[in-house]
Amino acid sequence: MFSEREDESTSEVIVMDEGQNYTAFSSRGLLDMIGDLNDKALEASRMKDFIGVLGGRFLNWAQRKSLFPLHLGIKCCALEMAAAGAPRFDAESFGVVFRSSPRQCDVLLVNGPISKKFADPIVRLWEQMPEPKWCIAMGECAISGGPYFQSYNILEGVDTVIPVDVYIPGCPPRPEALIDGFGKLREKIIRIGAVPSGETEARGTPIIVADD
Amino acid sequence: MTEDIINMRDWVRTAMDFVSENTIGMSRHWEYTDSVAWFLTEFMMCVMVFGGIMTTLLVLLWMERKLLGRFMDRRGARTSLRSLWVGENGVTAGEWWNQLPFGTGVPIGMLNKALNEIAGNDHKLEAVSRVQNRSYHGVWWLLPGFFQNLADGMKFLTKEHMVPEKADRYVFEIAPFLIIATTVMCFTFIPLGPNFHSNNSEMSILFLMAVFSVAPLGVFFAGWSSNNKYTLLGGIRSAAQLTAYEIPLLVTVLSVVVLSGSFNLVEVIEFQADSGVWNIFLLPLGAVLFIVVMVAEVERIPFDMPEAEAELVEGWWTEYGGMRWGLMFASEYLRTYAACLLFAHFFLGGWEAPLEDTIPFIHYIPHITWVFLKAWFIFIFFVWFRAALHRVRTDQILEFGWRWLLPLSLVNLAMATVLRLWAYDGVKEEWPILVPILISSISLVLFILLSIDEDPEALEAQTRPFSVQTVDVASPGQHRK
Amino acid sequence: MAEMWISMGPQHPMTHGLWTLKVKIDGETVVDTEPDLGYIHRGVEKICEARDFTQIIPYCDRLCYASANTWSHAYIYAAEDLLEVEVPERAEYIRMVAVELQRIASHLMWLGAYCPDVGNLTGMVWCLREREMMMDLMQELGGSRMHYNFPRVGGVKRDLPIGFAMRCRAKLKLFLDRIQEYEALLDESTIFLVRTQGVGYAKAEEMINHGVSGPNVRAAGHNYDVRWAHPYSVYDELDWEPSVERPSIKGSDCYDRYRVRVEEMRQSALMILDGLDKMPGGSETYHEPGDPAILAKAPARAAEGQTGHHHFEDSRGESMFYLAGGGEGRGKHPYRVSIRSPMFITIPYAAKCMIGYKIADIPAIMGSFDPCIGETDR
Amino acid sequence: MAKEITAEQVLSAATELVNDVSDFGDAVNAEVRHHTGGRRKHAYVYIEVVASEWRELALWLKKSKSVDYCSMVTGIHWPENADAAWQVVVHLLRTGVVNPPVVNKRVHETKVDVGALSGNSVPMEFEISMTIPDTREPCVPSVADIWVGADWNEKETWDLVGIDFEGHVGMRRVLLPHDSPTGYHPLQKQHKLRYQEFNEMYDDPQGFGRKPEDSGRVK
Repeated sequence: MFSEREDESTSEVIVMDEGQNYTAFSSRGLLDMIGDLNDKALEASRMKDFIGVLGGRFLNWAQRKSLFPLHLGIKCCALEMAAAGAPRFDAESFGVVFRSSPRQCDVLLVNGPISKKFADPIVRLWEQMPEPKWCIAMGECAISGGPYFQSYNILEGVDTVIPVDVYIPGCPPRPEALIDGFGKLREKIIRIGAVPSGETEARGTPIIVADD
Repeated sequence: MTEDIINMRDWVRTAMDFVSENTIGMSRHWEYTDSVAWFLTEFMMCVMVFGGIMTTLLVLLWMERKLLGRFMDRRGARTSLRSLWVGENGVTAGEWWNQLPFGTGVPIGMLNKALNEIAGNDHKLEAVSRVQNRSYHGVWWLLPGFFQNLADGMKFLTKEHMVPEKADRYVFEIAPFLIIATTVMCFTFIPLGPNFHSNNSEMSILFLMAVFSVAPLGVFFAGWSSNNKYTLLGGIRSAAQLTAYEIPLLVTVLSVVVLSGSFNLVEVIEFQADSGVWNIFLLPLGAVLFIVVMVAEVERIPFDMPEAEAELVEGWWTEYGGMRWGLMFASEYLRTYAACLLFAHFFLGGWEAPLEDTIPFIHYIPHITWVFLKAWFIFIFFVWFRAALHRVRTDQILEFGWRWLLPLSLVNLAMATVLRLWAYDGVKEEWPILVPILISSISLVLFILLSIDEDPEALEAQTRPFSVQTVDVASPGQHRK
Repeated sequence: MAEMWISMGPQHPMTHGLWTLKVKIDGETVVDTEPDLGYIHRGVEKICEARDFTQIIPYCDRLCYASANTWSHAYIYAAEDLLEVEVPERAEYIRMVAVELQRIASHLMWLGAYCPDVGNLTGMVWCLREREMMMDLMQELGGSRMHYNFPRVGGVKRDLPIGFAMRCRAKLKLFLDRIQEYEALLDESTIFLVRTQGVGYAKAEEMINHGVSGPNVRAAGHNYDVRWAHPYSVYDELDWEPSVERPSIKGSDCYDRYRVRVEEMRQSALMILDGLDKMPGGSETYHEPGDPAILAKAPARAAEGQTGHHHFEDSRGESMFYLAGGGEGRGKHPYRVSIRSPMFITIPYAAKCMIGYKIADIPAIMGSFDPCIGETDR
Repeated sequence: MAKEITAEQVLSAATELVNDVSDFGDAVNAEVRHHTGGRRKHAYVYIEVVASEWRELALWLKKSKSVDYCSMVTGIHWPENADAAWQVVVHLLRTGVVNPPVVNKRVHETKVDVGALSGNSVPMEFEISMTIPDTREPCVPSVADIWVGADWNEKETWDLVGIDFEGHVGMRRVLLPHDSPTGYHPLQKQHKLRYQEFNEMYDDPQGFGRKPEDSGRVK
């Protein structure tokens, strides 16, 4: 009796959590119906390991192979971002496709100084992006304020408002550096997988390109 | 019926007969044997047709990426499945196959090691390709860039599902499924081969067109329910544009029906095969009209006003993300695919091989090959338009639809009627060979003449031939209307 | 449909940068507009008051990310007016080469950003492809890829590298052929003509009255150019004519503004080819950095109460620096640096210019004025 | 044809213009100044005007001297000397741009013959300077209705320097955030830059300890 109740409660909790974040169908009833049955069946056999490992690997591969950055041009680095999509440095061949709507993006590419006026909109853009999402700070201005660190209107880096995963130093960094930054982000995704951006300690320390 | 070495429907029917006789036929419900077998056959055929379409959809997406890249002097997508076992920049996921229970991962590990030998990061082909800046790394049979779309689709599955707070939640959730469901229903009546169709009914073209024009309703739902001004404008634009272009589409399809004398898609193709002439040589104007109208129907450049990236951020699907956006994305390309297949069936003789009667042994090639090849060939034109053309304005697109496409489609219908009534040889049931030659040559000459639209006098005077907007006073704030 | 306000931006494909255009629409027609700037205001004018005259150059590079050299040169001429410096002839030629290369690159970036505004991605990618060539050439001069920090008070940082002239000639000749590709892609396309002709009418006199200058005025049919009206460099020794477009009767539309920029790219390329031939000392010789042939001796301090200003033909219009030097004991730093940005004045005019047209014309009209927000917000 | 304006043309036009300015009396005193850098030391007109007289002078320049282009409005804060604590420098240009002539319904673009320019048609630079004694709210008359180009320049001058322009409609912040505190104009000299003295930089070179000034304001 007692143990059964525990099982039900735990399974329900798991299902609700899953249904909130990572699934194609958010219809709660379907999950509730399937959830318990699935769990028991999977616990019985060791299919859970198969699904966990194989599906985890494939989904991880998919997540790191198609990173859609937000089409957001702030300052000089935006032109290097555009040059990265140009024939010489073909960013699309690495699965980097720029989308204009934050709902359809995975990566927020902050390429410029964050002024006091833009602090609220960029936080809003970040919150409009669905999990799992990543943030790349491109250029000195986005990292630390850069040459404008003394200014009265510039925040000292975008990491004062949103958590950053990869720093790409340079003023502006070359497109090769940008592509390398995406590569570093892929390595990070291989290591830690799709961790929601809220769990900062699970996200680990940010990577600095060309720091090794 | 043309004979095909892939006689899929009969094979499935025999298999299902065997199954049902050995299951139902044994039981005391033996009188349902035939109906069960029929049901199973239809179900299996639907599954196979839809599976074939979905798998080859990846080819379509791949073609778009690669061709667009080539037009733009880029390389296009280059991701290969190799990155599954070779990690990023040497960082691999560890030997994850050892985590699989019962030692079932051992063959996977051996396969990975073998593939690393063949196409790993340290393979000489890989190194040579990197040095030569080749468009693919490693070996060709890994289809570089082909699996990029697979990765995108799988990523959409893992994205969080967001519904805006002020959105109309139920309509917002229903719209994508309305679009994708109606799009999939189109393929019920599109045959992939003489014996490879899920349903062969009379009036199949009527049903096809009816279902094909339901998806715009879902588009309007999506745009309205997102409670966003951009999406609302996109939805309204798509409603206006698709109503303007439905009528020329139907009239053009009607001309094909008149020419072939049947509302059944299979019979239309059979008529082209029997009468010996593809419809494109009899109705070149109809073919042009059909492809232009279809570009507008599937909302691609130059007629992609509903998702005009420049002014409306992402158009009517701005607020959609995650799997629902992935479904809409897939349905866009499925509609394009349906358009290409319909063009192949209506005008390019469907599954009939080119010069099938003259070239020997060509009928040993399964006919499904020709269907797909023709459809992909038409898709090349879609990508070409997207790479070469600009986006037209809303008023211009409506003006074009009502003032040019509708009269032209009526002219085309009249041509089809005249041809069918006077030129078609009903006794031998084939076209006199002079008719297609005359029509094709005349229309070719007309096309060449019309494509020379240089106006030297206007160029010299630098007048503005295309000033569609009249402005009275040119001072800021003054010129309204 | 009722009238409603749409806020385009700060993140929007139409705004080539970071600003907001509030549009009041009635159905598909634009009824009223209101620009809102200042999203990347960095206070450069305040920071420059704490820098000396050489330290200011990188900030001027970063004023406009699309044309760095023109802005640093605009500052340099003002600083030389302040510090009373004579510049050697060869340095002037090298500056001319750098500025015109940057003008080509900037116009290429404009065309590349303008093609997706009217719905074509191919033109953007092609323009960025040619822009890479120009950036390689300027990279040989300045050493960096985008922000060159090239000029110095009294000259330039470096002489032309050995073989630069040969590479420059070859690439410019290739570029002159590539321009015909763009014209084949854009001018031959009826849809492009339909989209750009007859929208965004603007007349010359009212543009001047609104403070708009540069290519936008030349597109309206008057060849006013700071390079001959307030001459500052070796343009008198080159054979060139400011490219002027013949507008329609109602004024210049987006098509004129596109044509005049393409003509300017051609003009600048020919100008560089001419300047490389006429360069004193020959374009193949190389002087060490600091050689008096390319860098004159310049004082580091400004006299008391001295001011300097200079009007400069930027790739977007007439840009200007006003430096108030001196102040007690701080002659090393300018007391006040004031920057005249052409786009800061042009954007409100362009926003007013699109009233009465359709929503789809907003990117076409705003893009045709070539907005650059880095210089606008400063 | 002459490629560009010669120094003689500019000098003659400038001297003639300066003589005409003398009608205004001692409220306005003009002089011909010369650029001191570059290859050509061209002349330009420097006018010192009392703020109250500025508007008539502007109208006169617009009407009778066809000065059609306001380039820049600059405000400077001199807290040291009390009698001229605020200075407004206005840069004007005479471009001579006219609409292209229409001959029998054909537009013909105008290509200026530079050598033939003289008098009021010579392109000319003007630098007009006016000073205000030390006050809390400095104010000068606005010329935004004479040259529309001065509109946003004056907005920016009030936004950054804090010099108000009377008669200017719709004065608002253009570069600073709209919710900036009233009376905060960063280019006034009492406002220092962040880390103006670099001590705290040296105390904490990596900058781990410091917070942005506005850590509370933004998320």
